[in-house]
Parts: sequence; C-alpha cells; structure tokens
Amino acid sequence: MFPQDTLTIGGQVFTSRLMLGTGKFTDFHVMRGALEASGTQIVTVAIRRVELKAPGHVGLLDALDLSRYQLLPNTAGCRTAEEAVRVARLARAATGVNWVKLEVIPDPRWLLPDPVGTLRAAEQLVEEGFTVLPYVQPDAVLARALERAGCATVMPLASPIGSGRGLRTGELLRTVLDGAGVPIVVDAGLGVPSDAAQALEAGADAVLVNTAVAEARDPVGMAQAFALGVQAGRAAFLAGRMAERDHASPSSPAAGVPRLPDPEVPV
Amino acid sequence: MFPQDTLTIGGQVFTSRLMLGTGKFTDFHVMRGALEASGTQIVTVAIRRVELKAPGHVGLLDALDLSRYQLLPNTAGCRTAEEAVRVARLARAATGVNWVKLEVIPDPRWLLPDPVGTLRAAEQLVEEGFTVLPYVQPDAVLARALERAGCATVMPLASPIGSGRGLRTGELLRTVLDGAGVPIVVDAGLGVPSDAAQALEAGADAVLVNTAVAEARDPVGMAQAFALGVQAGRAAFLAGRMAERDHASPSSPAAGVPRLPDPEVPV
Amino acid sequence: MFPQDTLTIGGQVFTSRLMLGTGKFTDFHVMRGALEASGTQIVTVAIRRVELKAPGHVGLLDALDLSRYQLLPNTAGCRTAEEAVRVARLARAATGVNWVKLEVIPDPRWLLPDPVGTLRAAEQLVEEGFTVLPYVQPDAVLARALERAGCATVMPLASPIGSGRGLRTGELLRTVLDGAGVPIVVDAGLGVPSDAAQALEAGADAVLVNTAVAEARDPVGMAQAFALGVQAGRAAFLAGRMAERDHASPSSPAAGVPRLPDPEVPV
Amino acid sequence: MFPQDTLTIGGQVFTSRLMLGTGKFTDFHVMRGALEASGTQIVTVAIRRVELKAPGHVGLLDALDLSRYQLLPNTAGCRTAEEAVRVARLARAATGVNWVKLEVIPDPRWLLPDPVGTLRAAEQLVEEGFTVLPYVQPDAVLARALERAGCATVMPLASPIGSGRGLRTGELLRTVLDGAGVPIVVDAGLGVPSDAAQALEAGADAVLVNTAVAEARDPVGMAQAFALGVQAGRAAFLAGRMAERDHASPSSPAAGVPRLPDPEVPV
Amino acid sequence: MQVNGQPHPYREGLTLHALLRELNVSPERVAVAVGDDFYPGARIPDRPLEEQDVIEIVRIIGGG
Amino acid sequence: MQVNGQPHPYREGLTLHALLRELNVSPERVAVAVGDDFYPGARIPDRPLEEQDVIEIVRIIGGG
Amino acid sequence: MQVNGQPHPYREGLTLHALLRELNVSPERVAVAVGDDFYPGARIPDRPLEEQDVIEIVRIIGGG
Amino acid sequence: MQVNGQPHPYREGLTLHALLRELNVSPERVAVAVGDDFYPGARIPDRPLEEQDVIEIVRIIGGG
Repeated sequence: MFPQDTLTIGGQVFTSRLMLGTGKFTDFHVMRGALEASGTQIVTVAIRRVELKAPGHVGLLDALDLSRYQLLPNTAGCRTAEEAVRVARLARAATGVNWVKLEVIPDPRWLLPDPVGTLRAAEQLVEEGFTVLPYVQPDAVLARALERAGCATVMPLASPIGSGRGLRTGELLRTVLDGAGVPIVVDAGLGVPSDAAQALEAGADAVLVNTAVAEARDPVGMAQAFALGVQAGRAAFLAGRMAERDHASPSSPAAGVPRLPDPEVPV
Repeated sequence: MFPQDTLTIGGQVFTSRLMLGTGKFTDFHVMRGALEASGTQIVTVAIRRVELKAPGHVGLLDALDLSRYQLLPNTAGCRTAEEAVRVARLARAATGVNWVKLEVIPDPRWLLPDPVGTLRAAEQLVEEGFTVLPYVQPDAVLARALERAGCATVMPLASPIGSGRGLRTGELLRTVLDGAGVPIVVDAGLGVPSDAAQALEAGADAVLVNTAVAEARDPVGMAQAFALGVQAGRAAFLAGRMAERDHASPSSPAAGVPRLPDPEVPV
Repeated sequence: MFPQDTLTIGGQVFTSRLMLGTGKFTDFHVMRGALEASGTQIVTVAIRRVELKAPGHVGLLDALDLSRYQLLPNTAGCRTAEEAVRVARLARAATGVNWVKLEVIPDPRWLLPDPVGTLRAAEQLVEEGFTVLPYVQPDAVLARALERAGCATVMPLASPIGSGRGLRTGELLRTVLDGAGVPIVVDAGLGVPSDAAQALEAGADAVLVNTAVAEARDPVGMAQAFALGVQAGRAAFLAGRMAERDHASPSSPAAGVPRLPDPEVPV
Repeated sequence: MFPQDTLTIGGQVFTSRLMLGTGKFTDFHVMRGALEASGTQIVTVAIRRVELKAPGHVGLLDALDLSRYQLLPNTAGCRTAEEAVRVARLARAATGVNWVKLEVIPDPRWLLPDPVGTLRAAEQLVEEGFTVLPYVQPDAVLARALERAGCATVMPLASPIGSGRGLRTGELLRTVLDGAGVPIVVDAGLGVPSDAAQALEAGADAVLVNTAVAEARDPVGMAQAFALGVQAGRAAFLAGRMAERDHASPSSPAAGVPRLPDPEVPV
Repeated sequence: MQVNGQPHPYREGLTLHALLRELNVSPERVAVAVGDDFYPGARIPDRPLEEQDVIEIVRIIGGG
Repeated sequence: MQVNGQPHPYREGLTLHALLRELNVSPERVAVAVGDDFYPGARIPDRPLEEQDVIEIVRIIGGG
Repeated sequence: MQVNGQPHPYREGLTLHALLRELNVSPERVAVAVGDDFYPGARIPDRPLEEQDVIEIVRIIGGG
Repeated sequence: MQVNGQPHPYREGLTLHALLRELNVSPERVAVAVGDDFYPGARIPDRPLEEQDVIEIVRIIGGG
C-alpha cells in the first residue's frame, strides 16, 4: 500500500506492520488461512518439550511456508533470565533462526514481565548474537536501557496477554514512543482492529496479535480486519491527524444560509 | 472487499460505508483526490445564497463527477424545522436529488440538533417524498421515532461537529444500535480512523467524515486511512470479536516448558 | 461544610447536593440508616397500586421522618406523557407534595426517556403547578426547552438506570452544563463516589443515587461514601482545579540538587 | 471518620490516607493552610544546596509544626542510585528522620523513574536502616521485588508528575494492588479529588498529592476537597461497591404501575 | 367498573366508601382517583359510583 | 421585495428573468424560490413579480 | 540422568542416538541439549551420555 | 576543594567551622557532608579540610 513505507528490524526490511502469533488456533488449516489473510511477515512460535514415546505427528514447521515468514521463537513460560536464555538457545538450534521474542514472566496470574530479569537476559542474548525483541511493560526508562543493550525492538503491552482489553496503557505508551531509537511493537491485549489502529496512530511501528485472531468467531476474517486496521492507523500517522477542538466547528460555511425572515423560537 | 456485504439506504445499494463531506477543503483538486482515495459513494454538500452581482465562478457541482456519487445535500445552518424544510426544497430544486441530510441546529456553540424540531421536519419531508437522513444526538427513543416517521437512516453524533474528539458517546450509541430498524450512520466528531473502526465494530452501518479529512496534513492520505479504518471495523464486526477476559491467558501452551530443575527466585 | 454554598430548587434551599432513592433496600431499617448517613434532604419515592384485599402493612411514609426530607415522587413505570401526568396527580394526592420526578420511559430494556413525551408532560405539569424535575438524556437543546417550559431542574443520565456503569456521558453532560439556567442533577448509572465527584467537579449541581447505595455490601457505609464524594466534587469545583499539562512538571525545585560530580549513565 | 481504619507504614500508624507535598506553594501561609485543611499526617520535603553567601531566611522546617507531621524527605532531582543514596543520607542528617521517598529519575521530560536503579538504591537504603517509600511506574513485578527488598510501601504513578492528568494507569495499577504485601500509595498526576477517590476505590491504601493542591485557584479549599475525596474512596472500598450491569435495572418496582387502559403509542 | 386495572363487579348504589370497605383498604396514606378526580386519603368523598367508572387506589412505596 | 434576505427595489412589471439578468445571475446550477414556489435553474419561469415577494436564489457549495 | 525434566534410567554405554531411538524420537525438526551443548536435529552427535547429564529434547509448536 | 558542586579556594589549615563562617552559613537546620561523612547541623565537627575534599551543605525546602 505504501511500498516506500517499510519497517526494518534486525537489518531486515518488512512491508507489513502486523506480527501474528500461532497459538490457540483450532487447526493448522485455519491458522494458515489467518496468516495468509493477515499479510503478516513475522510469525511467533513457541518451544516445548517433545512428548516422549508419543507417536510422531505433523509439526507446526511443516504447516508453515518458511520461505514467506520470518520466524520469531518466543521464550513464553520462562520465569527467569536463565530459563529464557536456555530456551532461546534451544530455539536457535531447533529453527536455525537467531531471532527471539524474549519473555521473562515470573507472574502466572497477569503474565507480566520482570524488568530486571528481562534486561539481564537481553544483554546475554545480544552478546550471543541473537536479534532480541523483548516483551515489557510500557516503561520508557527500561525501554531506553534495552535499546542501549542492543535490542532490535521494544515490545510494550497494551493490556494483559490474551485479555483482549485493548490499548489501556496509552498514557505510558506515549512516553515509550517519545524519542525511541528502535521500533516499538505493541504486543499483548489488543482485541479489535481499532485497538491496533490506535497504537499505530500514536506512532507505534507495529503490533503483534494472536488471541484476538485465534479466538474470533471467524479467525481468517479477523486476520484481514487487523491487517486493514494496522494499515489504517499507519496511513493516518503518516497523513497527520487534525488538531482536536474543545468546541464545535461547522463543516459548512456559516454565511449565506437561506434563513427565514423571522425564525420562530426553536422547539 | 466484501462484495456481498452491501449497505442499502433509500432503496439504493452501496458497497462503501464511508460518507464524505465536501466542506473545508483548501481547493477542489485536493477535495477530488480525497473523494477518490476514500472510495466514498455518498457525498454531502450545502446550500447557500448566490452572492448577488458577484462574478460567476466554477461551482462545486462542476468539480464533482456526479455519475459516481450519490449527492446528499444538508440543511446545515438551519435553526428551525421550517428553515430546514425550505432549504431541503431548495436543495431538491438545485440538484434534482431528493435526499437530504436533515440538520435542525439552534445552538451555535455546540451545534447540537433539536430533537423535537428534527422529528417535526422529518415527518414533513418524508411526506413530501424526500429520503431523509437526520442528524441527531445518540437518543435511542428519538431514533425509533424517526424510524417510525419513515427516515432512511439515523445519524447520531460521536462528539461535537468538527471537534475531532472521537467516539465519546459509545455508551449511548450502543442503545441506538440495539434493535435499530434502519442503518445507523455515526456522524460528527470522528478524528482518526480508529474512531471510525470503533463505530463499525460496535455495529454502526456507516460513518460520515469531513473535518478529519479536510484538516489533515495530507487530506488524500487521511481519506485513504479512513477508508481502511471503516473496512477494518466492518470486517471485525462480521468476523465476531473474541470475548474479553479480566485476567491474562497465555498464547503459548503452559505445559512442556523446558524449565530448569531449580529456578532461582525471579528478579 | 460550606454553609454559604446552597442549592435552590423550586424556591427551597438545600445544603446537601445528594438526592437518594428509596428503592431496592432490603428493609426499612437499612434504608433509614442509609438516608441518615447520606445527609440527603431530598428523597424519591414511587407510586403503586394498593394490593386489593391484601392485609394492611406498615408503609414507606411511616418509615420516613417527613419533617426532614423533601419528598420527590417519581413517575417510574409510565410509558407515555398521559400516564406520567396521571401518576403525578395521584402522587400529589397521596403525599400532599407537588414535586415530581418526571419519567416518561417507553423503552423497557435501557429505560431511556422519551424526549418529546417528557417535554409535553412537563409543560402540562408546570401548568398544573407542579415543581417538575424531568429525567432526560444529556441533550442540551432539550434541556433548554425544559428550562423554558418552567422545569425546576434538568436530570440527565450518567449511564443506564441501575447499571452502576458510572459517568459515561461526560462529553454530552458538559454541553448540558454549559449555560444551564436551572440546577443540573446527574441521575442514573452512578456506581461509586468518584462517579459522583466527577459530576460535581464538571459543574453539576447535584446527583441522585439509589441502586449504588441499596446494592452495596454495606448500604449505610456507601451512603456516607457518596456524601463525602459529592462534598469532595463540589469543594473541588469551587476551589478551581489546576490546569492539565501534557508533560511532567517537577514538584521539587530543579536547581540546587546535590549532584555527584560525574554521574554514571543511568541503569 | 473510621477510627478503627488505620494505615500502618514503617511501624507507624496513621488515620489519614492523604500525603501532601510542600512544593510549588506561593507562600508558607497558604501551604500551612493547605496542610491543615488536608488533615494530612505525612508531608514530603526536598533537599537542596544552601545558596552560599546568601542572606539567611526563614526555612521550611520553621514553618512546619513538626510535632504533627511525619516528614518524608524525597530524592527528587537524583538521576542515579548513587545520587539518591547520598541525598537520602543528607536528608537524614538534616532532619533526623530516616524516612525517604526514593526517586531515581534519569528522564527530565517525563520524570519517569528507573526501575533497576530504584531497586538497587532501595536495597542499599534498607540495609542502612531507612524506611524506604520508592516512586515507581505501575509494574507489579518490580513492586514485588521492592517488597522483598524491604520497602515500606510502593508508590506507583497515576500519570506524569505535575500533569494533573488523573488516574490513567488503572489497568496496571490493579495488577500492582493484586496481592500486594505493603501499602500501595498512588503518587503523581492526580488532578482532582475524583482521581484520588478512584485510586482508593480500586484498593490503593493512600495517595500523595502536591501540584493539584498548590496550583488550584484556592489551594486550601482544594486540600479539603482531596481530604474528602480520599475518605469517600476509602469508605466505598470498605462498603463494597454494587456489581455493574450491562443493561438497565429499574429502581422502582415494575409491578403495580397505575397504567392507563390503552396507552397511546409512545412519542 | 374498573379498579386498579381490573374489572370489578358493579352493583346498584355502590359508593366509594363502600367499595374501599369491601376491598379492605383503609384510607390513611392512600390516594384515590375516580376518572379525572383525584382524592387524598383523608378527603375521599362518599360519592356514588357508576358502572363505567375507572378507579385507581394507590399508595407510596420505595422507588428511585 | 426581498431577495436573498435583502430588500430589493421593486419596479412595476419586473419579471423573474429580468431580475436574474439585472442581478447578473446565470440560471445554470442555481435554484430559485419565489415564496413557496421552488424552481430548478433550468426551469425558472419568467413570471411577473410582486412587491411583497420573498425571493431566494441559491447554489450548491461544499459542506459536511 | 534427566530427560525433559524427568529422571531416566541410565545404563553403561548409552549414547545420545541410542537414547533418541529408545524414546522413539526422530531427529527431524527437534533440537537437543545435553547440559550446555545445544544441537540442531540434523547435527545431533552420537556422543556417549553420563549419569548426571541433563538432557532436553524440544520442538517448535504454535505460540504467541 | 569542591563545595556544593563549585570549586572553592583551599588554604592551608582551613577547618569545616571556618569554612561555614566564611560562607556565612549558620549551622541550624543544615546538614553537611565531607566526602562520605554526613553531619547534622548541630553536630558538625571542626575537622580540618583537605584540598581534594568534596563538601556538600544542604537544607530542607518545599518539595513533592
């Protein structure tokens, strides 16, 4: 749509600003349809232990056209920096990809990330040559520290993971966006396309969505809806919104209205 | 996009759900570009007195490709039912079109419509064979009365005209949408595409935008952004949004995480 | 608290700005405690048919100290202007009080008032010498019409009756408050004291609460909480709030901080 | 008001839940009036270098009745953990008080705290015997870490310091409140009493206010307004709010309405 | 005759006081309407009733 | 005679076409009302005018 | 010996390939860690294992 | 010698009390740090100062 408007992460250039997760889909067929409809170019996956002695089965990687998507393995489920670093290394071995969506989440109820552990793990993984995309709360000071540590993006949350509550952290997101030196990707909690559009309108560079698509009544339709919402928000950001007014301002000229000589008192 | 998903107003079928106003544009060239980019099929215009003895000039109608757009003359500037009815008749004579966006607005500061005068004017204009699209506050009882009076749509406001404050009346809009028998078109106050997407996601059938496009830094780009936002909101409405959760819900499976034997205490 | 800050309705002077409804209480004892704790001076009641052949029982009026409260009978349950006028007359006969909280509500799902019917009934009741307090949607034009009709107040809703959803109509409430000539009483939907405080801070003259108190775990404690919230909001309105800032502004002087000669890079 | 409802911080028991800052007041007289009207028991102060060779003048401490207030010196202006620790030691020497409101703020535009530096300074100051009240972003994981480090409270921000934008971080505040083991004091950004009431209603234990009082048109009146708002919010929290409803629910009984035999169609 | 929305058996010579007695309604704290005439409980007249009268007997209860 | 809200000098025998000519208004894309009669530009009759006529001459412009 | 968080019977001379065979794990699209050594499925060495080895065998699945 | 962030002329034999006198600072309600030693105003020692000392003299002011 804007061929010249591209997003660069870790030295790679993307035209889509919508990242999609692959969790919670009822089957691979629906998942592939949603990925297709979303136009996404970056797809997150998880690392899990092989069920021992279980019969073999078709795997996720067989279901994905790896030539079309940048894989983004996550460290979901890790509670500490140490676990996250180890899972990132396993992910790299399993995929051959050195990108990682870094999640260090000690809290099972709200799934909120640990700022200190996330920063420590990010420093370690950058040193090991990973392209690190850390999941964080919308903390501008932490975001700058992660930039200095060499992270490729910062991914602040909109609301709790999988809640679909929308962009409830706009007040802090604007402080993260202000003067950011790496792409800001709003991740977690987006429920509808207008949430994604709001993030892009505010200046976010991209969004990541999973549950809102996978749990929609029609995941493929919703994937397309999010693609459109992200494009709408980005286009509006580039076009420059009107200034808000406190009062009304007529859209039609005030002069020259064919008034009646003596208008009755209204109502 | 959804060829089968059409909007019918006054017996006419439309594929676009974005109506555009023609006020406040710097010149006809920019206006035409914005109409083009918006994909709109319904365009509002105003009626004003000819400046007497003024030199002739190219008119708006010469600037519009009338074969592509349904004209929607408004009664902006009218303070009473009587003035509005008279301006509607003048509009019909001037355009040959019997559609009218009915505005009865006694209040110059907030440009809020008069519910009683609007209903009275609507009854008169319907009787005279007009296709009436009344501008109102988001009042569900008034909306039903306008339906019964034979109006083709009801057009509740999002916030004051030209304010760009967005959808601030969602709490009442949902009552207008609930059980509506005619298309509900959200008019006035939308500032960015996410506002429009919100309205469509909530179930509105269309939106009307003018100032947000005309006063954008790049009106043509913003017109396209609104087109995308409207499509996104409609697509999401059709796809059926996920249910909101109060707490978090992981996007990746909880089981099988490669945990370390004895995790340190986080942080 | 502010003995000089009084509220005048229908020629009567009040020091409390909290009106309380008497519905939904589990028993008269709790109700009396809540009225006491709220400090209210205006109490709403309803009119209902006597159950024929039912044994007599203690009535609400016996449970109220009528010397302390201005009774405000409502027309709840009336669908039309005609029913509301008749119930107002019955209420006057039953109480000897000529105040009436006018409700004309055709819609059972959202309990939204009919603007046209409410205005017509108000004109009739004012002519009959009633002190009329109409329940309406936050429609500034209708509010002015009710003023001209001689109503003693206008009572716009915050959100649907009994929903406890809070002040969701602030965008329209500010237009009702702007230039109002009679006291504006926010009625319906308030759930917690901060909702009431917001209404008073915005310039509302009073609020009416019922469900939020009657359905609280501790109705007497909640009645006191609302009394405090109303006082807080009114005091803030009189004291004049600070101007909002877009950015931060230090509360402590910027100069003279005992800085270290060469600060490390933060984090 | 609730003598039995007390707040304990650092082993000391307080009946007021409103902390007040002493910055930005036009003069000591107004400041004393505001402290008085607020009923506060905890007062923040700052540490600054003596202007060398400047004539002596009455100091803040001479203007405060130290027998009535717990002094809470802050480290405002410090950019690093090291600066903050040093200022805390200077504050203890200057006041004889070992409480400190810990602020480690590298960012001059938004005045946002550094989570890592704040935690490191907190650990050091706790070890030195300080009662530490750290100013932080609403990060539940960081809050738990500060608890474990021995902090006496956690003080998350509502919006940027001195902005008066109100409680814009409610979505994250609820995660900080959920399962907190120390008092949570909402600090920074509160503009009006309803903001404070919202924080208390949500379960916060106290709030700290400065600019909203000092910059009000009438600081003394606003101090009282905040005192009432805090009491209202706390009382509501203790009384247990009603459950929200999606739709309306009548406050008056539905049965027994004196209906007319054959109601006209409404409107 | 209609009382509180229900049909009520009419009989020749029935008066308002008699009706209230047979309905077991004590006039304190009620109000009565016969057609468009409205009476406080304390001043209910013992007027004769007619077959087509629409009668309303109400009281005050808790409401918001 | 009133034209577009302004008083206009009336003279005996003045017709609508003559008025438009002297006002330098070309009938394309305008509409005219004389009292309660409304005419598209293309079908404006050359009707005689009277002193108390209220005349409106309008066109379409940009509006929202 | 620990495999995927569970204790696993160790026997003298056991190798990594042998372990995968007896666990019925085909090496495509898995990754294996033995302590701090990480191996892609395609390059898993047939290294001897020791009793105190901590072994992890993982694959890619759907996640957000 | 540095005092409150500014270089300050050092002279042989200068003591803390002398410095405060020449700076016209009365010790009530101030605090002083010499390097990592922190002194309440009431207990400021008359210690000799050295050329490389970093001295801080602070007081309490209004702040939030």
